[in-house]
Amino acid sequence: MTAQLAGLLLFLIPFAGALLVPLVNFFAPRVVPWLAVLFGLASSLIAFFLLGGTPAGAPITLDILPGFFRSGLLLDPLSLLPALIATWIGFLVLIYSLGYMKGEENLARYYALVLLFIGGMVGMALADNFLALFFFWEVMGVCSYQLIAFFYKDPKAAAAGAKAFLTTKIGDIGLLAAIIILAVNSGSFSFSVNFGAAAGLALPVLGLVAFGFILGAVGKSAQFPLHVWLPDAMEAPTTISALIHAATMVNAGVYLLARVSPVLALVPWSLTLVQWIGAITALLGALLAAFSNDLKRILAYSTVSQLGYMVLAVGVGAAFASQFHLFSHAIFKGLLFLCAGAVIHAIGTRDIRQMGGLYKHMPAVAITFLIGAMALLGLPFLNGFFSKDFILEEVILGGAWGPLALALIAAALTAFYALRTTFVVFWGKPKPAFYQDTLPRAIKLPQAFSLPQATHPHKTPANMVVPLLALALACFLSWLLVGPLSEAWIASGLPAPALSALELIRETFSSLAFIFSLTAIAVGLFLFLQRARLARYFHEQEPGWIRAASRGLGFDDLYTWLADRIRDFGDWVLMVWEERVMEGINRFAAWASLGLSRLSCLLQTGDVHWNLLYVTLTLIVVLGVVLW
Amino acid sequence: MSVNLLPFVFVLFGLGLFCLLTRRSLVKLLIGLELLGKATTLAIIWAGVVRGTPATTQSIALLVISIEALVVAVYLALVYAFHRHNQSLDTDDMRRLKG
Amino acid sequence: MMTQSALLESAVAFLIFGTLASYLGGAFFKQRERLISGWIATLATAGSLVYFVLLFPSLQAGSTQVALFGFIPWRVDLLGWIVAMVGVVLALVVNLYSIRYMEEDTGNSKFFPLILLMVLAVVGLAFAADLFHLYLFFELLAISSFPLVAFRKDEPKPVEAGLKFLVASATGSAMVLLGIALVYQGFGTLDLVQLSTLVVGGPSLFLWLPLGLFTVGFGIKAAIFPLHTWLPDAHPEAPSGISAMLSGIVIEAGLFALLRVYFTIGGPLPWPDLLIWFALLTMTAGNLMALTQKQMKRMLAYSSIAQMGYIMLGIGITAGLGAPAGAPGGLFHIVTHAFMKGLAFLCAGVLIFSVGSGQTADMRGAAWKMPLTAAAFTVAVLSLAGVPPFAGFMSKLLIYQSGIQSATTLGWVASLIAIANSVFSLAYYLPAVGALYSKERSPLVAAKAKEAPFLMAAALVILVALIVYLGISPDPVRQWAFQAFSLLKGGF
Amino acid sequence: MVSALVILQLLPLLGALLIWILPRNRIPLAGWLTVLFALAQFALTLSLMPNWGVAQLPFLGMTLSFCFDPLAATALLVISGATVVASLYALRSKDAAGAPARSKGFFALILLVLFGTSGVALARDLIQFYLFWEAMLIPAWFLVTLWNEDPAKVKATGLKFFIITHIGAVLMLASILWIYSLAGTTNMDQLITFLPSLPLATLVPMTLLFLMGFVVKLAIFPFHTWLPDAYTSAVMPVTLVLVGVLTNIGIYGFARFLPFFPSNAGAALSLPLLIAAVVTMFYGGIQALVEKNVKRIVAYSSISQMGYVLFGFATLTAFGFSGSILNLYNQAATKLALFMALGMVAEAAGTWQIDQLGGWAKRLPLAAVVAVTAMLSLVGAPPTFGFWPELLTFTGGFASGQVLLSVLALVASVLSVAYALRLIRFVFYDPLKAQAQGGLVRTPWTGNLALVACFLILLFFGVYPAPAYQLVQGALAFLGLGG
Repeated sequence: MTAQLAGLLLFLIPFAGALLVPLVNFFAPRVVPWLAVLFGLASSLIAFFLLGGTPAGAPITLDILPGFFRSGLLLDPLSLLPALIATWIGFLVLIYSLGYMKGEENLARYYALVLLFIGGMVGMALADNFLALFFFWEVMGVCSYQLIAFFYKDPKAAAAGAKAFLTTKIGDIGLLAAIIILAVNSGSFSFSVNFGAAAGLALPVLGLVAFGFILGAVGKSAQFPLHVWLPDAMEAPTTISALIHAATMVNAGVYLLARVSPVLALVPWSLTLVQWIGAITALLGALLAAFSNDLKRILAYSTVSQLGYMVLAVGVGAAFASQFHLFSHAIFKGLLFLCAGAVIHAIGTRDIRQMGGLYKHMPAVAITFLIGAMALLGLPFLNGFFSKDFILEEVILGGAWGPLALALIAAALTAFYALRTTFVVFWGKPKPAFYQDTLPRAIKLPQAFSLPQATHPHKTPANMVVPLLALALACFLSWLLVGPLSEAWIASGLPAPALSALELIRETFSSLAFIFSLTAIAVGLFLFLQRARLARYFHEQEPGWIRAASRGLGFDDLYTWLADRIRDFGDWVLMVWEERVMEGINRFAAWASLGLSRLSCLLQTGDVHWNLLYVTLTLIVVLGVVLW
Repeated sequence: MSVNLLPFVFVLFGLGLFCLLTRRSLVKLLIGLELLGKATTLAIIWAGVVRGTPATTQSIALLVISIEALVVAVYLALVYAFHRHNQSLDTDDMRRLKG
Repeated sequence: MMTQSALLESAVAFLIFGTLASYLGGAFFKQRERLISGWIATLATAGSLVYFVLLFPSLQAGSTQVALFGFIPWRVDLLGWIVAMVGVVLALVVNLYSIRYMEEDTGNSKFFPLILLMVLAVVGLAFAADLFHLYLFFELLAISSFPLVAFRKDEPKPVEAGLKFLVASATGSAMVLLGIALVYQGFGTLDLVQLSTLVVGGPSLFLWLPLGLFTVGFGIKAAIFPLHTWLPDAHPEAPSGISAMLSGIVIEAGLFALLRVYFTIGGPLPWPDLLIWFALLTMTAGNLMALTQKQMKRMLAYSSIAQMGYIMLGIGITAGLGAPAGAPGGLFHIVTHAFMKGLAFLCAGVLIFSVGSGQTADMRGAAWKMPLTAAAFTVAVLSLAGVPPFAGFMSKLLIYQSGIQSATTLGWVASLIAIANSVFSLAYYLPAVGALYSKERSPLVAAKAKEAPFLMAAALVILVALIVYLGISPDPVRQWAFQAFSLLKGGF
Repeated sequence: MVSALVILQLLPLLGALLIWILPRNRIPLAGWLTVLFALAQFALTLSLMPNWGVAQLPFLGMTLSFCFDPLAATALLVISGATVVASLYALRSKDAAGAPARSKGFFALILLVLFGTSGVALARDLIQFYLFWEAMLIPAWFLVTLWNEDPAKVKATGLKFFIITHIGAVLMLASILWIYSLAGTTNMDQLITFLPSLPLATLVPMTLLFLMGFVVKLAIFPFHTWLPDAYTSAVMPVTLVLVGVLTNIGIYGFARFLPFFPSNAGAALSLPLLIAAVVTMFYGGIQALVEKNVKRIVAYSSISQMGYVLFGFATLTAFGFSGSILNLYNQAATKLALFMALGMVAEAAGTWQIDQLGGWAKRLPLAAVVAVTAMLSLVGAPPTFGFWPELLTFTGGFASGQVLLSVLALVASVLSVAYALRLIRFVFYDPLKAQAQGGLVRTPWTGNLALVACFLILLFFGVYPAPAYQLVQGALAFLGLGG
């Protein structure tokens, strides 16, 4: 099998699955989940062919808009990494779903959309042109919308789905504009043509293009200030959260930035913008995560924060570092989400204040979660440690001191919330409300889980534990792949440092970043230890920003306010313009013509003398006209 | 010819119109119409005199007069019917149709 | 092959003897008065129609002088033929229709002969060679229509309408006659062809003054605003067949006479725009006043005024601005208007006949019980509003075209106003149709409405067919209209 | 060729006549005949496809001129396809009062509308074009006024519909007359060489007058007021005809006549039209965002979408044109699907008010799936058809150099996402309202078939638009715009 064919199959298989699942559902609904897993497996197996250094093969292309747009596959390490992450994590999520989603309604829709989601991500990554990239980019948007709103009877889910779609769409128009401007100037959508032609563009145009790309990435990767959709997306089934956070959607933005970094490099201010966006997002996400009490929301904000790091890395020109962190993050965040899913599945709430001492009931989950959290905060020798330090190092090298400061504060906060969450959930005191139905009504539970009358939380089914273990293992080992990864990058002519795993260790431990990040972890640990005092302080003083932070720093309020103003404006237009002015014109026309009609009918007096008077007057007028 | 009857024709015509405009009796309306008719008949005859073909115009005038008689006959029949409905000959009663 | 004069004499003889026979037949067989009178009149009209059709091939060359029965001076040309044909065809349809329609009236032995007399007058008018005969037939037309308007003399309203009609008409006739006297005094002849040669000599008071008098005098008959006031009273009160005749041919006769006079002795006009302004005023006023009418026939009467405006506009544009398409357009519109307004009135007649009320509101929902009539009415009013693919569109199109063809501001403005008026007229046509097709039915409709009887339906179908045919394929008639004007030299 | 084109033109009329002579109670048969005749026209168009050409036909003393080119074929495919869909849906649907929304005359009128629009699509002579353009209005008006759910306002609605669209038409007529007075012919083939010789000062108003007919038909702001009323108060099958046939023929008109006039006239009008298009996008979008009545929302969304169509044309680029012509297919399929799906909901729920709906995805899953797909197509999201026209439209916008307006148009697409999401959310998602309790609703299979057909079209062309795009390219080549 050639690489081209494998690449094609890689995303065609999920698509075929997405198509087949609803059809099979007509005949054999029971088979559907397994079928989906099978397709996921097939796709992730194909991925091994791509790793195996197969010959590239003849390019496979398709004329989509004949004469204007021909799409093909691009298989380089930059594009393969997100694709592989998508298929593998996707596969694990599918397995996990077997247990997690058991007994839900509309499973066919669920599995079809998950497969489509995976296919969309793979397609986006493997596209050799901007248009196909955008196409699949949008397919993912559609899938995320549908999957976030999967429990559509819950108004919060329905709203969250809509919000995700709308917010990312704002970014998408930027991306679309950028793509079209490039295409109009170069006559093609292909990456290679456009990167070549971009240098010839005027700076303002190029600035617009760069801004469009950044906007697109900001929307998709939930960067500041469009990060608001991601926390709300927690209304999705937890499996979907894992998929969005680890495998598909949010990675796309980072991938895009990495992909278009040649264009960004041409616009001086754009990289600075990207740095600051990344750093601010990293800090903001960490801060918000630190003040959240909803387990999934913490993880969501954490994703926002980690994506900030990746964006920051792109901003300092370290695409490789960003992709490396993307890889690590996908693994540990996937792990964290799946653990969180297991927890939520077991006890039926997402509020960490109602959790505690779960270690006794689900040790495997607790340990794997701990591993994930340690990777998140960057404990040495876990994958997160290497990749994050790599980024910090690149930031230092890039001389972006301002963003670096923000990133370090964020790192401290990361350590704090990672520790806090882990300990509160698994080792804290069990709360009395623990086993009771304290669930807010609005939160939709998986049907498989009915709140137990017994005093024990659910056991975690094996098909949910297996993916956890696999991912936990990967947290320890994945960084070892840095060697082959960087080799592949260099081999494909992409900018990457030549590193082997050993060199990575040496580099990391000898860098300034190592000291910085250790300090940050230490500060985080300190904060964690002082959390009781902090809590008391916050409780007593209630500083305003704390309340703001617990409400997402007011971004949601701002956007809601804006949306309301638009709606008010619409109401106003409807009331005033449509009802009064436009209808008014119609009514006035009717009124005026009727009035004129009545007036002119008054001329018709019915009196014969009047009739004769008109005749006489007309005669006088006509003769007058004639004679003069 | 020293006399010009045309101004007289116009005066007569004007009188007829004046009569039509101001008199509110159907019979007086008839008189107004007749005045118009006489003015035109006179004009026709005068035209023959001016053109030196009095025979032509007089024959025309005779025809016109007989046609007028027809019109008057229809008019009177209608006035008769009108009187039967309204017991009056006042044009003020002739305002059923308007607007 | 008969000679032209023989053909004409036969055609006219059919009408004259038809008049007599219809009257005598009706008078002798009182019990079957309506049927006998009606059928005789119908057959006479049909016979006359045959001879008129036979006349057509001989008209291509231009006009010929004919002394009808040896003493009536006629000039026969295509223009006159078209008008005469319209009169005869419409009369045929109306006769056919009235046989059934008049079943509740008495005195039908006078009704049908008067219609034939009317047709006779129209034919005479169409071919009259001199001004006096023009007047003579015009007066005959008027005299025959007075009793028809006031035919239902047992009711007060028709009598009132007849009186008003008569007073206005007589005033107008006096003006026309005065004008004729002045023309004679000025030129010493009344023959239209001779006049046209004399006029070239130089305009004078004896030309302009009569033209002014003709404009007003014929304008009264043609219901030019503001001389129209008799029309909305007279047309609705007449029996529907007569309304159709009045709106379809009688008022057009006024315009036709005006057209003859203008193109004979008009020469270069000192007031080229006068007719156009009158036309615009007329169509706007007619449409405006029609908008608030509650009675269907009164609404149609006002719409007739508006339509007169279109015809006049066509004539005015050619006479005043010199665009060649205008007057043929006007003539074509005379033809189409005769059919479509005739159809509209006949449909209104059927509705009144069957529903028993003239109020549009009382006819709500009638379409569900009388689909044919409602469909025919729809065709008629859409055609009147100038909506393709019906005849009215084609004739209006020529008139619009002429304004634009004239390449003057006034022409453009006039065309646009005319177009706007067409759109505006929909504002009363459509609700009338909408009322017929209304879901809820008025009590009268629910109680009484039934589809038109065969003869009436046949009359409607004939006219619908004509309208649709002229809409899809206007060409023979449109070509004739153009031809008629190209053959016009000094009025003939 | 001539006979084939005449058959193509006359098929719907034959169908209408056939239905007219059917006995009064054979309503299903009438419906099936409508489907059959429209389908026959569709098939005939397909089979004639590569044989492009112009045919003159003397008819009753005048010469009819038919032109069968890719653009005409596109329009014919769309309108006959839309008629098939609409009449399939109409076969079993009911109106708000629960009465069957159909009768013999109903189907005959649908075919008459198709007859008129086919004539518009095939005409190669301006007067002929105008004749059919107006002729299709009459049956449409009957459909709107006779099959109306809002008896209180039907008179005003009908008047508004007829008069406003008629105003557009007569403005077009004025332009035709103007052309005729200058050129002495209305045959388009002869005019193509004549028109460029006219001075710009004449051409610009002439072109604008001509295009007004289409502007009004597309309901571009501020000539849109007839559309929400007409769409909303008519019963669903009538709305489908309005949406699928009449609006699309307006799009066709733009495609046919904007390149017909010399390019300098178009260039002078480009900017005003672009601005009108953008205003329309925003206006329709904002209205759709706040409207309470589901049908009105879709009606306003249609206005907004027509803004995109106009935008594409007004860019005067090959991209913009191909986007807007592609929209012929897309708008038909999208709007029909959306209206039908919502119609099924409304039929089951008995209300059009958005705040009384909710949760219908549970009881009408097919309608929900199709509505979501159509909504995605409406907002131009892949993998649905709507993506491609939108892409090409915006490409046209940027290619024409109007960057600001193009960006504004892009921003307007966020607005369409907002209203579309609101619509789907409040109708299909959210907690089940009272009427939505209960099991699956059984919908007539004919309606389902129509829905699925639209759905498949949206998906297939969404993934692989090449066949449609190729036809569009052919059309562009015939229009002289190049591919």
